[in-house]
Amino acid sequence: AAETTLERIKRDGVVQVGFANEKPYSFKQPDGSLAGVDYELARAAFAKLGVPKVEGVAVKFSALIPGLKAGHFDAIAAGLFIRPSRCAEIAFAEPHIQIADAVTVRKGNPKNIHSYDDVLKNPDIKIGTQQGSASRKDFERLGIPESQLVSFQDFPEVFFALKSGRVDLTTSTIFAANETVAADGGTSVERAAPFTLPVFDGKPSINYLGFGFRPDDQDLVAQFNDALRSIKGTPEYDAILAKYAITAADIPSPDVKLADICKE
Amino acid sequence: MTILGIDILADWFRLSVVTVVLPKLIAAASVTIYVALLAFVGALVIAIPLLWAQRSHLPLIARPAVFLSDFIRSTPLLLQVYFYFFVLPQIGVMLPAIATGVLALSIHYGCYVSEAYRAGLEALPVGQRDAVIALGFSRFDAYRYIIVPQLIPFLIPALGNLLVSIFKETPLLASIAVTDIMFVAMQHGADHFQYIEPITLCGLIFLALSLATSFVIRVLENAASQTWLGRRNIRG
Amino acid sequence: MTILGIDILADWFRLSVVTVVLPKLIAAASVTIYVALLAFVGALVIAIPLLWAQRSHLPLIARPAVFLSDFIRSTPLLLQVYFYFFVLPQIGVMLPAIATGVLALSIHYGCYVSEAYRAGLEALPVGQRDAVIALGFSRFDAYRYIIVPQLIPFLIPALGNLLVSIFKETPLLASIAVTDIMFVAMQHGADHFQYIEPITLCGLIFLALSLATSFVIRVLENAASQTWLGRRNIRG
Amino acid sequence: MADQIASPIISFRAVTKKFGGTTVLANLDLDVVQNENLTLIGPSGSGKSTILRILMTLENVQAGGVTVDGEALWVDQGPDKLSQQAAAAQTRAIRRKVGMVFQSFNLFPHMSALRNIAEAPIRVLRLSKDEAYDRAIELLKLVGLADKQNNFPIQLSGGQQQRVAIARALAMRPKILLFDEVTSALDPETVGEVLSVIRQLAKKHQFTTLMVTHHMGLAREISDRVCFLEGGRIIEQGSPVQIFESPANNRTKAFLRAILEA
Amino acid sequence: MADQIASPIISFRAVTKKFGGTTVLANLDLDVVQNENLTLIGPSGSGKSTILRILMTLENVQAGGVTVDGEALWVDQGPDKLSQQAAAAQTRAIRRKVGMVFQSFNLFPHMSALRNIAEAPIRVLRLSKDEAYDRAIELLKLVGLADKQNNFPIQLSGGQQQRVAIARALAMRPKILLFDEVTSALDPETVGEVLSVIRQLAKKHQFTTLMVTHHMGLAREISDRVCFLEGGRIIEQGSPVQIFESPANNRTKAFLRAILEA
Ligand SMILES: Nc1ncnc2c1ncn2[C@@H]1O[C@H](COP(=O)(O)OP(=O)(O)OP(=O)(O)O)[C@@H](O)[C@H]1O
Ligand SMILES: Nc1ncnc2c1ncn2[C@@H]1O[C@H](COP(=O)(O)OP(=O)(O)OP(=O)(O)O)[C@@H](O)[C@H]1O
Ligand SMILES: [Mg+2]
Ligand SMILES: [Mg+2]
Repeated sequence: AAETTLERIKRDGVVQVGFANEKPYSFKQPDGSLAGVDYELARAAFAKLGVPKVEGVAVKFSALIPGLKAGHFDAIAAGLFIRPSRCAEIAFAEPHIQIADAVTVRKGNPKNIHSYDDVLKNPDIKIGTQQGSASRKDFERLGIPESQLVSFQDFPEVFFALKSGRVDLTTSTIFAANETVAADGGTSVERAAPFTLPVFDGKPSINYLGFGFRPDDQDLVAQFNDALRSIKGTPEYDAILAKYAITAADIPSPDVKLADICKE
Repeated sequence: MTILGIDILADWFRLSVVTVVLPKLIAAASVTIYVALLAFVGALVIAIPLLWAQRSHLPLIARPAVFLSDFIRSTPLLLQVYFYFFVLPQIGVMLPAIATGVLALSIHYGCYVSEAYRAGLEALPVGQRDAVIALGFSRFDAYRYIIVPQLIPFLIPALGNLLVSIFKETPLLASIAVTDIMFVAMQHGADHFQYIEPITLCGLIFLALSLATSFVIRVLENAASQTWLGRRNIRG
Repeated sequence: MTILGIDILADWFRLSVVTVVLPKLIAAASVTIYVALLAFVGALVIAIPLLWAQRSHLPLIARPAVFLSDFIRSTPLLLQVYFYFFVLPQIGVMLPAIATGVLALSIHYGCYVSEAYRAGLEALPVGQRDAVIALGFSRFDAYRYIIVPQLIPFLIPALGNLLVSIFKETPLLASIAVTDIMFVAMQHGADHFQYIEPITLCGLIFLALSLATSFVIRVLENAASQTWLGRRNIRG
Repeated sequence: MADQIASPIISFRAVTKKFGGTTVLANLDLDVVQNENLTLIGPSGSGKSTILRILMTLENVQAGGVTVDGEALWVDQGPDKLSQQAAAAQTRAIRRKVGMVFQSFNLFPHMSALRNIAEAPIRVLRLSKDEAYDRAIELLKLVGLADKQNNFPIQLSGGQQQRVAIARALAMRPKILLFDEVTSALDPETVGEVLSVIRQLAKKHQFTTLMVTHHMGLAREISDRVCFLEGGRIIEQGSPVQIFESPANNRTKAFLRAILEA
Repeated sequence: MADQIASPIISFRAVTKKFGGTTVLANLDLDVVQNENLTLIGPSGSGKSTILRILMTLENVQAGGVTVDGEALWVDQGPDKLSQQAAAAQTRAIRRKVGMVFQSFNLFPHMSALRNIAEAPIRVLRLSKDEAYDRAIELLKLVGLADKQNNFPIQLSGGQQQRVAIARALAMRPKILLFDEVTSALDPETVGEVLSVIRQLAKKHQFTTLMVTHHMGLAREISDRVCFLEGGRIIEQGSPVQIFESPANNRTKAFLRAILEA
């Protein structure tokens, strides 16, 4: 039989991961090296597997899953949310971080947006999204019409559109929202506060991040899960989380199972 | 998989996907066509004052016009699209995405159209100008009755090529969320993780568009030459 | 804000941002230049067998070559880039993003280069062909000593324009995450929430690239004409 | 035919014409009287076409004065001053008195022979269409092309095209007709057609003509006076017999020898 | 100059040449003997150039046979069968015996006068560069252009270009020289230069020449025989005196009248 991905990366000592250059998950630093919580956790876990070197392949967000399937890289370490539709396409590792959505608006919240009900009430409000992003499904369930959604191909364009007034709000993780507001220096955008997040099936919407693999590579996924579990709580692990201001509350409890998140 | 490769193809190019995607793409093609045709007309119009300015004897008019045209033709259309889309709103000009796209394409291709007009004027035998002056035509009559009618058959192929280019560059506007054919194809890909079928279908639709354009160009060329160029063959 | 508008400009176009972004963009420009030049050379090479196939007397060779070239020239480059990027791996060809981009540009522009070659051959006065036959040159010698040397000065402007087009289309490859100048500009925008400066600088860098290309083209044209075309002016 | 007592209908006075640095006409004096048939001969580049083009308002002059039919086209402003062109209205008026036939015909390719002739009378003289077309048909008969009125230029031979061009110039009823090597773009066999039309015109109608030609036979037959130009100057002039039989100037002799030998 | 007893160096036997549907040469028979100087005259389109181009292997034939210097270039395959061309090697061998000078010179624009002449001897005859350049310089002297050897074609006048073209053809040392209206692209004054070179050649050297020209003076002076072609047929032939003074055929008469009158 042909060599499996696991065998190959162990032999070569190198694994390639796709990333979308998004803070704080995986991103290129000014000196060209990679950083980010997903990248560094992946590196620690792969090191445990005996693969010392982790190389990054930068792709557009929307090309992460096709790129993995097309074989341009062996895993995704890009803060990808675990979603049922994605579970059908790729194999996820067990979730490693849980985060809530945050909503960013222009400074002063000129359209007075504090919930998605406000969006539904005012058809002038436009939401900026990323092609292929998970939140589109949520908007669909909330009944927000297509005409209020403006899709861009990449993350930079979404925030540019917010800044230039092309869209009125964007959703992202709390991390990304904080990063952006900090980068902006408080001149043009802010977190919408207060903002009532939607509740689906009685549960507030929580997003779980997971590393992605090709479905054929179940052996790799199993070993990666073991490795990730085994480094939990080590000083190295804590240092990585601390570096990106991730607290214990952001780590899913062991009861949260991939299989449940993947259920429709 | 079979030896004949038919099943490999069927695996890649799933009819079930095609039946879902194709109607969406065809609907989106109307946006592509609408944007491209509007932009083409815009370019034909913008090119006239631009050429006039470029050929002006006043350096204060000619120089900026020449520079502008060179600048626009030497920077990527994508960049210009971003500029109009994201920067114009900051000075208070908020055009819808489609209008922004049409504007960007019109200005970009207007610069090329003006070059085509210029080439046409330069290809006109100098003797025609001499004859027009010798016979005492006014400037306006000369353009209307002598020069423009001779330019049209010359311009048709060049303008046709520009129209094809406009069609080909319209997908760029997907990057500012104009829901053209390419946007819809990539959206479908992102939502359903099915890329090959929409991409391939897009290619076929573009081929069809371009064949249609070529056909129209040929018909127009024939029509133009019916009147005088093509009578060559009747020559006794 | 002042009446003179200088401050408005200073607000938008902050020197502090420029000093940070410009080095990054210039570094990224090397990727753009590298990709564009490789693709240009690729196109020059690919065009030769393509033209040969298109001009073949065997319909089995000529027809597919003509169709392929028409198809490629009438569909968007973006589409072709996606096609190579997503589809090639499925038949086991796994190229890195940059190589995919170079391949797509080479093939796309190879079709245009072959048209330029063809136009050059057609522009050659028929008398040259007569003279070559009458003097008994072999086919190879005729190309080497008579035809190609005459084509080069004719081709320089056309090929130069294609090179400029390649430069302009390289930013498309940002869509498959080739970290070229446009990709870096938008990324900087996302990271620092500063968009206008990087985009504007991108435009200026492209202008510089295109001016440099034009300059090289002019130098080459002069060099070519030094040998024979330009001696016109020495004529007694 | 020429009436040497009449005041000149065309007069060049000390005309200097330059293209960039090169002087093409040097202090040229030339008078043509009403109904005179003048032929200009001379080597290539001697300024023959330039003289015609100045009359046709296709070129400007730097110094000297040009008068056509008593009206100033260019006014001498004295030494070291550029000559001044007549006002636009007067230029237009003068242009109407002069018609020109070009070496390369310059027919409008997108119009039938008839429309080629009628277009300027309609647009410039503001004739009614009926009147203009009647006039055009008459002229086509005159040049022997009554049956070709619906042909486009591309459907006519070179000689036929040139005859249409002559008719087109005549349709404006000019007082002065300029011919610039009207046969040199034609192949030897078709030259005859055009020459016979010109001969006929010269015999039947009273025009003032200025002609540039290499056809010494024609020059001899129809012209009252021949001017030999070189380097923008008139080197020698006189009756055809005088110039062709016994040229005084050595350059004229050399030129004629070369032409006749070839 | 012609030796009527010698076997023909060129012979066309019942040659038919068509372009698409139109027959350009119709069952043509033509013999040229060694050292004969033959001139072809006739109206435009009569097939004069085609005859020369067939000899130069620039065109093929449909029926009939063509022999050059005893070797078959085209072999008649009998009625209703297409003629067959000689094998490539024999075609090449025959081509070396024939040189051609074109109406539009067809010099190589990117080479000096000298290289224009020397290039084919170097590449085709495989002469050494020294030998080829020596030969070229000698030929440039012959055509009176020794001082122009480094000029590019664009730096030469039309007459000079044509003389270089003649030298280029001679550099291959052909037995047969073809001239196709070699002066009709020249302006009248420079025609003389080229004619005098041809006259000199015809007098000094023993060539077989086939010439198409409208210069009846030249034809008269240097040719042994004149053929009048029309519609791809030889309508009349004879000595220059016979053809020009007392043509038998009415078409020949009309043609000559038109040419001489113009
Ligand atoms: N538009 C122009 N720009 C520059 N030089 C010109 C222009 N038109 C004519 N000349 C120059 O002016 C001179 C006289 O030209 P002109 O056409 O009057 O000569 P000509 O006697 O008619 O010659 P030919 O017999 O060749 O027609 C020539 O040296 C020519 O090169
Ligand atoms: N390549 C071609 N394709 C089609 N027809 C051609 C071609 N070459 C020549 N002919 C036709 O063949 C006929 C004879 O041509 P040829 O050139 O031999 O005439 P010619 O006697 O040399 O005329 P001219 O005096 O105009 O040069 C003409 O009717 C011409 O139109
Ligand atoms: Mg002239
Ligand atoms: Mg001929």
